[in-house]
Amino acid sequence: MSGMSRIVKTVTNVAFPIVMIYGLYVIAHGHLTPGGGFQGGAVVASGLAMLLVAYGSVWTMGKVKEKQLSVLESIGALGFISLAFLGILMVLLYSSFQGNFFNNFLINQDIIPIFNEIGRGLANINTAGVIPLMNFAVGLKVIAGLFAIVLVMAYATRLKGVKQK
Amino acid sequence: MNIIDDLILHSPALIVAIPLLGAFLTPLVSRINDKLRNIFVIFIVLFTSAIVLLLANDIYSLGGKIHTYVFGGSAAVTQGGFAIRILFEVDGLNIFMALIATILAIAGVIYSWSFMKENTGLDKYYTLYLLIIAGMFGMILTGDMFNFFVFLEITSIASCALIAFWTNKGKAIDAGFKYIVISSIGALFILFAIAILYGQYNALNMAVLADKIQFSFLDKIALAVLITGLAMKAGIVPMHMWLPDAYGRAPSSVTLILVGATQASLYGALRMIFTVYGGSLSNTLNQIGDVNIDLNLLLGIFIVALALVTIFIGVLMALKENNFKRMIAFAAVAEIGYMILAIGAALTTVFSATDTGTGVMALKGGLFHILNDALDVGLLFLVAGAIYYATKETSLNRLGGLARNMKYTTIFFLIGLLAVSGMPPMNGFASKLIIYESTYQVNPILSIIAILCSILLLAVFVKVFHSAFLGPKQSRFDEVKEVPKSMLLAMGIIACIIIFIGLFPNLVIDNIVQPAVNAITNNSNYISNVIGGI
Amino acid sequence: MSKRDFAAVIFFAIVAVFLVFGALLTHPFGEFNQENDPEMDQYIIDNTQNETGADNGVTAVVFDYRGFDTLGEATVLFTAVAGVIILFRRLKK
Amino acid sequence: MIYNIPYIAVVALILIGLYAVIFKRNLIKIVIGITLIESGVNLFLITLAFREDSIAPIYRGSGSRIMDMSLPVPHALTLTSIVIGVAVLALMLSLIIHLYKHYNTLDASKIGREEE
Repeated sequence: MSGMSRIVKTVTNVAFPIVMIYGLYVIAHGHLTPGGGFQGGAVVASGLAMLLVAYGSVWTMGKVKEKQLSVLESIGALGFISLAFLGILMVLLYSSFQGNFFNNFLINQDIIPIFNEIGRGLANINTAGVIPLMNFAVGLKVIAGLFAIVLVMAYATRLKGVKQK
Repeated sequence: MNIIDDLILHSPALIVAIPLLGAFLTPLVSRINDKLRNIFVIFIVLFTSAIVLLLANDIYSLGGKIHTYVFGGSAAVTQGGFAIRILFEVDGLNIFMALIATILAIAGVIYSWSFMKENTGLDKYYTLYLLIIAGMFGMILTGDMFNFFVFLEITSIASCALIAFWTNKGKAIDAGFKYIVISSIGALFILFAIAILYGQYNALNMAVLADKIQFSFLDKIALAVLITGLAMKAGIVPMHMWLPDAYGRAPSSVTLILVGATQASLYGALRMIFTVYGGSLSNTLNQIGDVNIDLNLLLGIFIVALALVTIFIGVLMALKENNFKRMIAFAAVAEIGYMILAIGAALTTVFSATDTGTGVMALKGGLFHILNDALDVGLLFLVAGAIYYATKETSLNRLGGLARNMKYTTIFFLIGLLAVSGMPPMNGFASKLIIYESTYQVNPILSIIAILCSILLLAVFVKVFHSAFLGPKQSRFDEVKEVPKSMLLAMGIIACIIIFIGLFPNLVIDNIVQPAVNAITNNSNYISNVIGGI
Repeated sequence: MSKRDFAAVIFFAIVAVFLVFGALLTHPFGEFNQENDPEMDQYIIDNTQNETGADNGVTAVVFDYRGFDTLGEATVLFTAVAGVIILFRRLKK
Repeated sequence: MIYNIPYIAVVALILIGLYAVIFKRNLIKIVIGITLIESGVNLFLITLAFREDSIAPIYRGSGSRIMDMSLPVPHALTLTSIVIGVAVLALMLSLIIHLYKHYNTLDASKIGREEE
């Protein structure tokens, strides 16, 4: 059994879901309240880092490899950049409009009935066009990225030769 | 709607976004197949180059045109003369630097195919390589100060990871650490200056800043901090210590692209001095007591002094250096000195009313030398990498008699040698001649020192040529074979361009360098084109 | 050794003087007047709801007005992850 | 003058960081110095955003503005700058791990001096 003592693990088990939920809340409400993809992603990644500290890097590396995290991060980044590319491709949708890279193409239109409302200060999730989607993409990227950094560094500095009980 | 027109319209965004997309896709593609990944990366770079060429054609066909691209905006972006969104502003200077970056990127990617074959972690290597390319293009094309900082950081972080690529060598890691320390401090200085400017004028766009700038004392502080930061990144002498280490320890293919990244920082300095501050530098006289001090004269003299020290130290250190790649790196320091010598000489005269073309000529020489330096130094680094690949040897003392086994590499080294030391048939001569002429008109001593240092550089490289390629055949190197075709192809591309520019320098100066010089010297055109154009 | 230290002290002193002057000359904390009127930011505050639909002005700037910076920022993180993984890779195949 | 105290704090942070980078030999202290410079610059950006009697630039309730809002752009720039700082920090610490493995020391003057 690697990692820290049983007390730490129990507390981690209790706190971990709360941290997760809070981070995901911050990501999802990025366009309404303080926060966003980066901040929420950092919260979730710190929860995962807590798991890493409590259970040890060897155990965590057995569960998830940095290669998988890297692929996950690539997917997040791809989602973000393809949302930006869709801004150019919106010319196909509305022929009268001149789209640009990073155009917020979901707002001020009626063709796609998703995220197309304008915020009125009422905290409606269904507002702000591509911003919530970008928040999710960036959130995924930051979770995977920060956790990969912490995991790789922790695994590289693990104590070798010391027998882990 | 025509697809080519669309490509040209969106080209500034695509030039940066496509390498980024490629970088994000590379980890996924490399799960399939190694060869497919290499082909994919080369395809991405070639596609980007094609878009750069399209954009260049568009810019050069209309003299003085500035291609402005608004990110995310479809409606009006600047109302009352302030830019809310990020703009890319591509003029003659931007596209000139982009062409240099394109040549380096193509050669580097082709060279990597064989050169890096035996290493592990190649998927991340290619990811980072594409990221450096994207960062370089971003730095070059952007018209927004903060965006410049972001791409500067992308370039320096990716470069740092690749400098330390051979992690089993302590010195490579040390070089990477030095590089990241210096470059992150430089970048933070730049950010501080940007924040000062933002706090005063509430603008981040270069054209808007150039329009609004008052040249108060705070602006001068911002300029000083900005130039300090960019000089750290460009390897000008007091801050040059990272450069030989980083250039010398990185894999050769990475060094090639690092040359481009360094020059992108130099471009940043040019853009800040001549475009953002240009209008107010030109008519600023400072009174200290009874004496009027022309500020741009002062700045010019300061830069010329730095340049002379840079040339001197570069050449002297190259003379006594024993490691092949570090020696070329010191020669690269000296070459950077030549560029900023021309820029400083230009600053002393180009804004004064009595100028009779000296300043413009110096600028022409300096900009032309940026192109030539990238090619010459890049070719020499590639040759050094080829020798390392074939012999696994870096010290000059232990090399010898390689000309018999590596015929093509020897020829390429000869071309690079003649070019970097400014010998007549090559491109280095064409640009250095302009620099000598213009600095002679500013002050004869400058050009004499420059010529002397150039001759010393020739002596250095002739010594290397003699000790590494000629001389008695060594039995250790009997098994040495010519390097693989892809490396030869990369060196051949650069060598061909060097010879082409050497044979037809006027063609290049008239068509490519002159628009860049016009773009630098005419900053009111820049402002009116960007702000008025929307 | 001492020569190096001397140069470092001089560099440090010059930077210190520049920064202190910069701090003293920046506009007073929190005060805006005609000269440094924040028109760009005011435009964003006034139009963020209509143009981007977001209630949060900062997020609107991060993901819409200056979205390209955010792409760069995400790329920086991506670069760092790639860099850390490449530094701790296995050297032998 | 009293209203420039936040800027003086910024300069103090930057200078302390610069002092650590220039005069300290321990690699970890150099990294701490860089982080301090970065915090100083971030603090500078954030102080530029402040406007007297203002609230955060977020619309609540009725959706109409009742007070002045602080400037949103510096917040966004600071966010970007913080993330960049994290990236640089991660890379520097990984390099230090490697340097420690190679040389068994964190003294900058003893690193990278061996003969090849």
